[in-house]
Amino acid sequence: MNSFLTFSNDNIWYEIWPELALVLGAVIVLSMDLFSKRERGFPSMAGPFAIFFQGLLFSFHLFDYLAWHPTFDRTTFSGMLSQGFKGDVMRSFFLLSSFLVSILGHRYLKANLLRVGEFHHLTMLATGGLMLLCQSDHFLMLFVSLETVALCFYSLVAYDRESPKSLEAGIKYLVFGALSSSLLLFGIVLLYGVGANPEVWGARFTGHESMDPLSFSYLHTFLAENPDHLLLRAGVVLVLSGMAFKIGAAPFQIWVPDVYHGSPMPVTAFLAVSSKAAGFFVLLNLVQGPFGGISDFLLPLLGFIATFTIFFGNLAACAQRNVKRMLGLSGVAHAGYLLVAIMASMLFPGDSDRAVWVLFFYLFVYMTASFSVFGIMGLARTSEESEHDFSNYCNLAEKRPWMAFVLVCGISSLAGIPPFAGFISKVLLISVAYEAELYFSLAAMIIGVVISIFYYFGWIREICFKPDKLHDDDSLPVDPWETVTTSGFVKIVLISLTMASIVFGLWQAPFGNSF
Amino acid sequence: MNFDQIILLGSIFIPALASIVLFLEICKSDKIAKKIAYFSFGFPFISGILLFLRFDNSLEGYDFVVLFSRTGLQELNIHFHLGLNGISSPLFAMAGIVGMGAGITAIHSGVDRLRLYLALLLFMQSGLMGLFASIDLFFYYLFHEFALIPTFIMIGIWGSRDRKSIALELTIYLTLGALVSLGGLIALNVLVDAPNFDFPSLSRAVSELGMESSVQSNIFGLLLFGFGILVALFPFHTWAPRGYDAAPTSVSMLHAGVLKKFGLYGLIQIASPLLPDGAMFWSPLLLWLALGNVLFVGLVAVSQSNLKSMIGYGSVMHMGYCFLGIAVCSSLGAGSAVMLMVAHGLSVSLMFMLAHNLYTRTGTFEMDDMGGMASKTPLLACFFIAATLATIGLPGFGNFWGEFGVFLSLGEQTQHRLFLFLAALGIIISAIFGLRAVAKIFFGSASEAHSSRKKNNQISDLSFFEMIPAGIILASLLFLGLWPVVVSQRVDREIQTRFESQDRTYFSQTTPPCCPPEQESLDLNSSLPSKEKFLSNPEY
Amino acid sequence: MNLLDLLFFFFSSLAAGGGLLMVVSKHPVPAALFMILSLVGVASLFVLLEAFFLAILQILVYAGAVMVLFLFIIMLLDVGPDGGKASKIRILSGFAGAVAVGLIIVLLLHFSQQSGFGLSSNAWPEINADSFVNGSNLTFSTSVKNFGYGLFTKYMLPLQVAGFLLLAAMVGVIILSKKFRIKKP
Amino acid sequence: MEKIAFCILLLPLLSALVTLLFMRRKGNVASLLSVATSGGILFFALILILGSGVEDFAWDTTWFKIAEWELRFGFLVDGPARLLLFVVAFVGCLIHIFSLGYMSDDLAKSRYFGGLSIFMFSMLGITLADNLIMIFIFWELVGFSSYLLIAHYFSSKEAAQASKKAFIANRIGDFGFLIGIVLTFWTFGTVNLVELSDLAEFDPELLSTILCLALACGFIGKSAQFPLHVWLPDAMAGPTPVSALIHAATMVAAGIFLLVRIDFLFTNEASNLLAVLGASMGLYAGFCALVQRDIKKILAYSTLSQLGYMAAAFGMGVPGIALFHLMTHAFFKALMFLGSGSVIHACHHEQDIFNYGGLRKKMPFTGITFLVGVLAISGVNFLSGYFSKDAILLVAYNLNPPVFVILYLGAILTALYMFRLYFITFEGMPRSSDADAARESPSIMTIPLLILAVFSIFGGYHSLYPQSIAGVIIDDLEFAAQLPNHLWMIVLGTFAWLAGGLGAKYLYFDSKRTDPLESKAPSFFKLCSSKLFFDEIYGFYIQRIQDPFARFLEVLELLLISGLLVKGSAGVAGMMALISKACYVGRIHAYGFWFVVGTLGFLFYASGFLGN
Amino acid sequence: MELVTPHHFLALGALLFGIGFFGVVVRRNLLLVLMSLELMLNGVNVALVSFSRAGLNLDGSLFVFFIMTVAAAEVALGLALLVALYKRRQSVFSEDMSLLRN
Repeated sequence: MNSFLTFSNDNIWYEIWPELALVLGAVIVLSMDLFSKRERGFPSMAGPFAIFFQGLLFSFHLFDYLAWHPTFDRTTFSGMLSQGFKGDVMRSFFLLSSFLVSILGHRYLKANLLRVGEFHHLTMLATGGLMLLCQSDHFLMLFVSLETVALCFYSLVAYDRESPKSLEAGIKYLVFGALSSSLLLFGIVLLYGVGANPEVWGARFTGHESMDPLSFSYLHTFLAENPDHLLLRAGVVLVLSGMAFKIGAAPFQIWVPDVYHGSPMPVTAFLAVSSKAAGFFVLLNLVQGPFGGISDFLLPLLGFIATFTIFFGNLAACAQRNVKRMLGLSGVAHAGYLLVAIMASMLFPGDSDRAVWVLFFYLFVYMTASFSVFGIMGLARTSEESEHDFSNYCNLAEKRPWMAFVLVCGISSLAGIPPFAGFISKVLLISVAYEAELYFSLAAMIIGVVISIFYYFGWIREICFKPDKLHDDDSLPVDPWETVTTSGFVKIVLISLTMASIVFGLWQAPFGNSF
Repeated sequence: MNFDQIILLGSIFIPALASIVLFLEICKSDKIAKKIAYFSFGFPFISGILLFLRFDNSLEGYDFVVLFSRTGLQELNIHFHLGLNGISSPLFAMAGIVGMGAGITAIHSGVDRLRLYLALLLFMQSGLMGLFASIDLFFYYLFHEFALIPTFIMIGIWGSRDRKSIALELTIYLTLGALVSLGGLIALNVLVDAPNFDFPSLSRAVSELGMESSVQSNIFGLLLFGFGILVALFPFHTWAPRGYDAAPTSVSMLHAGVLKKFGLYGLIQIASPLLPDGAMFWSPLLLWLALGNVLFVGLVAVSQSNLKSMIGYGSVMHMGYCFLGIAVCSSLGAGSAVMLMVAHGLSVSLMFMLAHNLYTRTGTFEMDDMGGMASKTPLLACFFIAATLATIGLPGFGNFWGEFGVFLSLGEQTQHRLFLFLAALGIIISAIFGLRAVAKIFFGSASEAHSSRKKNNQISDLSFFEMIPAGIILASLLFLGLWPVVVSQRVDREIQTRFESQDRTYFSQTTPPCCPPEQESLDLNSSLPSKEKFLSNPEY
Repeated sequence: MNLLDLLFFFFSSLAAGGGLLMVVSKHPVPAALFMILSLVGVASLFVLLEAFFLAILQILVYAGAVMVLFLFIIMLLDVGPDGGKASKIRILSGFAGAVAVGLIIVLLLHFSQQSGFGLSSNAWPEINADSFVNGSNLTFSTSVKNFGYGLFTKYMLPLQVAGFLLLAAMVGVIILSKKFRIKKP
Repeated sequence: MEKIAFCILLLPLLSALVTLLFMRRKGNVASLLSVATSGGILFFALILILGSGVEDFAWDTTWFKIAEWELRFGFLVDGPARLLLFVVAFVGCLIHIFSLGYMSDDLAKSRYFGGLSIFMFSMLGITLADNLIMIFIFWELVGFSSYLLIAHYFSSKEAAQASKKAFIANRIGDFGFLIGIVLTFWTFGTVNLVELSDLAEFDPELLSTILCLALACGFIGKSAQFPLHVWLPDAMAGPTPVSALIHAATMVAAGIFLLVRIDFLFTNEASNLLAVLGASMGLYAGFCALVQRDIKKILAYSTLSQLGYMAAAFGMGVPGIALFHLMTHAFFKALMFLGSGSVIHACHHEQDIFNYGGLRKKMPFTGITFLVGVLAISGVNFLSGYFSKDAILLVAYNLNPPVFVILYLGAILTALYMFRLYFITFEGMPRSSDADAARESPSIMTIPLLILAVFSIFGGYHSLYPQSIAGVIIDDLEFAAQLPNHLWMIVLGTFAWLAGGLGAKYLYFDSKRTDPLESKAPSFFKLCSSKLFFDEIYGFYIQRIQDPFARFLEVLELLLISGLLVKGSAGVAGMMALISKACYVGRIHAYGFWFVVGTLGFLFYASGFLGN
Repeated sequence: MELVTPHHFLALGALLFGIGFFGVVVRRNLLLVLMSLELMLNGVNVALVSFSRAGLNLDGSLFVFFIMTVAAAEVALGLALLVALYKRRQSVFSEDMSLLRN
């Protein structure tokens, strides 16, 4: 039994203190809500505490891991986790995004009279899961943390239980999430089965007895030795399909607009940013880790997925009038662009770091832009929360100039228009793709960006330009912007997000040495 | 940092700053806003001319160089690198002049939300100045986009009929062009991997690398069609007349006059000299497309009855000459294209301005509804005729040199003579539509619609603030026409070094122009071509 | 073919047949019962594979808890059979689904067949009760103790995460089900 | 020397700029300034002509340079240049003075005189230029100033149309000229006239008919020769002094001047073609002139005819005689135009000759000087026209008999229509109240008439001219003098003008308000009036071919490029968008199929069936 | 077991997985959809345990433990969602859940 002791000694809990702290915070938030005296009109402190706590944690994490003590690659928890600088960057990313979700959520919950504590609790749990997910080095760990995140998201999507749309989105997300995790699991099982019994399945490998067949490192060498093994290939593509669901890549993108449409605005943002980013990071881990040996097999498939995703996302978004659906589909298109970066990282001569950093930068930019867009959208008081039509934004620029400014900057950044950071990220992406000689995907990307101008600019047009004629029909919709009030804090956050996307569009020095 | 560098930076950043100040509505009164706008349009104007005059022609390459290397993209070899050379300094000055004209027109145009209008226009101006001052290709592109974005917004807000759909069409079209050319630039950056992403280091690296011609032609193709869409090359030109038709005047002026030169500038400054084999590869196709610009679009311009679209089509037509100059792949062609770009920028913006002035008087752009304006507005007529004649390439105005040079360059090779013949038909076509417009608008007697309108409000001649910008631009055109050597010597020097390799390639393929054996007996001061080429070419 | 093989075929047909009947039965209650049948079949297969603990878990968790929950909900909501007539589109889509899924199964079987079918000489090696750990690898064991050791040492972190997963599920269920006193003004 | 040349060139430019910039509302000052300028030009021109002697003078400096194309701004003052310089400066000065009177009651005097100054600048530029591109530049500029001046009465539709027509016709000619210049540049490597002549002499192989015909297009456009002659009669819509200066004496003659300048480039075929072309123009224009009612149009057609004579002379290889005729023609045609101007001025802008009559008695001075012009152009012995025209006829008789026949018929016609003009206008009785009320013009208008009349009489005596001008003429005249059949030519020439004059006397003297020819030979009259349908053909081309074609292209653009290419791709994208939108039916089982299909596809890919 | 090999277990797993998949795609009743999802997971479990046994590797069996946990949690949440939906729409059929569409 001493051998179990070595496993036990490998569990150094200190190394995941941010996750632990986050989970602790989540529990505190839940209990604060439990013991608050709401019936006496005393407002719950759970929201402000969650925001403050996550902000603190983020800044602490940012400085501790990225500035002062960058982590070097190491594997802990008996091979469950592998930590490194890139993982730390992603952890900071998730913390920041969760912080922003909490801010958006705070407002949203107050406006819709929903439970506060549980929302922040689930957000924080999900973030903890995401942070572990992007560090996992083992399929079991990957599965468990993925499911934790997924379960949190199922609840969050259906959070507004008064709204049938929210519930419907929840059930859709749940069904397809479960379906895709089954696919993922089947893939993992195939990999495991062949990896654990190479001789039964006619695969070449000898030293398997002492290696964990679920760990990434084992599978990397194993797959590299058996690139033509059909069951392994089937396992790989099934795992890939599970990840494709997460990032919303074709043909597993179909759930995206419906779920985005129905879920509460902050959750949509959370889904669009964190969940997708996690999917990409895991995919990156996979293609560089276990699937690193069979990239020749994966690349055509990924190329096809990327192209199809770009076209489908952009074209379907063109036909949308509902802004949330449109953003969902544009997110699909962005997933396609990012897949090109993933492919580039597989192809990169020498080291793949540049492509990875481009991916990170793109995700970061996507986050700033998405949150500013969703933030403004969350402010609108539409008759029904999920129904954001283009027409709601008619002539916003004159009604609420600063909101229009933030929104337009966000959209432009998403569209990749200079001087916003979205442009630089696209430039970097194109340059990386060119270096990796992915000409076909590059062409698809360029065409996709051009198509995307149609709907992004269509929205900007709605915001900035005066209507040709005023509504002459009697059923004049209620102006969703009339009664909007914003706290200074939200304003500051949104403006600083906008500033970030402008500043990083013009000056990338903080990232400079990474590209 | 010396005086020149400061005003170079100032000419880019003062409009940008002013734009931000106006945009944030720091000043609440239109009066102060106008003063700010005057200053910040005036600064690039003066500094453009000043820098043009102070340009050290004896210097090889760039003058007034400013370099900031820590932009964050230094790992991609991208630095903030500004400076002017012989090709860019006249264009820089032209941008300043046209900007001044557009600015004054805008300030006195009396649009609603004037401050926003001025802010966007100033932003555009900043981008335009930066575009021509950038040595680094990335920032060159970035500044172009800076200038492009306000175009869309301004068309959308202040445009005329169909503004929304036109703004959208324009955006998609130009984004396509911009992205394709961006792809080309990135390809160049990646393939060459020079220490800097600017012209001199790229050309140095290319000459060391010796790019394969198939690679060259691929990249050149990207750049050609990307830039071509931005410059309205023949089958991709339909956005231009529609866009100019819808855009507010100042935007039309700046876009048609200056911004559209971006692509040509890119082709002349970057694509052709760096990728001579690529240029050769695409040359036959480009010749036909450019001919399409000249003849097809020219004839379409003939059938226009709307003044503004006629000017739009006309400007697209003349872009064809620039493309022809580029397509012949010689320094003469390219240099003439530069001359034509400068002059065309001035003349077409003048045309748009005057069309706007006509519109404020008659309330229409339909030429059939005007007539006999010359008796009421002699000064406007005078300016308009001058501008028209400048556009159609009358000597005495700058355009002539460019057009004639292009024709001359087309004549160099026997296989281009057919194009010479067809392209020269353009001078007749442009005369037809230009003079028809003049005759319809200014000559004859007033049309019924017009005279009934005239009864209601008295039509006045150009006011002082309308005359000043027109006068400035016209004076520059005349200066360029009467004393071209000031510009041409700058262009010449730069273009010769750029196109050295192309001239040589071409020359080795064709028979030399006749050269009598006893050259000494002749007066060699005159323009005997190719003497230097004989010396420089080892095959002879 | 010995007894175990026969049992395998029996239980596997139980599992598969139960599953199939579950999928095709019109009314949800028999479906749930068929599902239980299938789950029991699977549990029996676990026994055949000497994974006794998992077999018990299968019965307890699935058949005992999950399916009871299902039945409970079916009763609670009083769900009837699928309504409406079998329209052409439904039949067509059912057929298409069957064909597509059948293709998936066939493909998987094909893969399985392609990869060394018949090399089964040592398919079920003897369990060595003495070795627990082999490198970073846990050795298969029938004992619950080793199972527990594995969970609480090597898989400590996933186990804790699974705990929070259950917490999240619980919170989710609560917010979906509990009536709150917040009233909309 | 170059300073004087610069003075000549820049003086009118300066005057034009000053006028246009500062004197838009001070017409009188502007007119005086302009006249003073023309005086200055004449002064400097005389200095240049007399001062340089017979030596050619050349000077240049860099004007423009890109790559191989170095354009030098240079002067070449040689024989032809001096001759034209004299004509331009002299006739120009007189016409300026005449304009003072003619335009005295015009409202836009400053525009008029500004235009004249621009014209003088451009015309002098052509005269002095030392290379083809410079000539081309000023060539276009004279076209521009002609455009401006024709459009002086812009509110009339005719003037608007005529100015446009003139410019475009000139542009068509310039199109050929331009191509010719480009070909010259690349064939010879230079466009400098001196170098060109050296090279052409050195290597005759370089000459080609196409090249020189392309260059001759410039001449055809500017001198309004076939087939671009249609603009000149219409150009009479401008003020009469302008017609005198630009469309009779100088600008149209610049075409001949150009030919003379590049005559070394011409091959025999090209020369012969030009000779035939010119001769037939001489005849054709004569017939046209015969039936015109507008006094200025008659003169315009006669100008065309005389230009044809010059072209014929050039084509027959005697450019000196062409220049000689250019000069004499400048005198008497300017005289007649100014005379007609005086008449028009007196008759309140009535231009129909059948509304005149008996004006010799009303305005005797004008009448007599006009008669001098008529006699001179008809080739009455020992007047200026006699010398130049008969020299051409003589050469033609000896060298090219067919051309001679045409030219001789033209000569008879010339006398006929000129006398017709004279008789109908000045003899008989006044046929309208305007004519009845006409009075002699002021002396500021008659003095130029007088001077021109003197030159029309004595201009043919080349020995009277200083050697620096006459030098260029003399060679060819001496060549002509050595030709046989001299006496026979004198007889034929005399017969020609006598026949014409008597015919006119018989037909037109004291006629009524209708053209007697119309009633006597209606079909002939109709044929002549139709001008061989050139205007109709061009009109047909423009209205039925060019404009519909342009519209067709516009439609093509809308359909193909804007429609198919742009809208089409947008439509395809839109359709795809709708299709992908239709995927979102909102049902779980429908979405499930995506998963099934996706999984199947992935597995298929993994199976390698798809070929990897 | 002599005749039966891991292949058979994999085949059975694939069959159960496929049947479940089929159920997810064709069944309108969301309760049955959830059950089908469970069936898919069971297919996975069967294969996993057999591989674990064949490879003498406990990790697979431990994985099954986690899968069961997750499945139970998912079902619980799914049923809660269904109940909440049923309260609002009086139906558990997927045709009635198509508010979110174009």
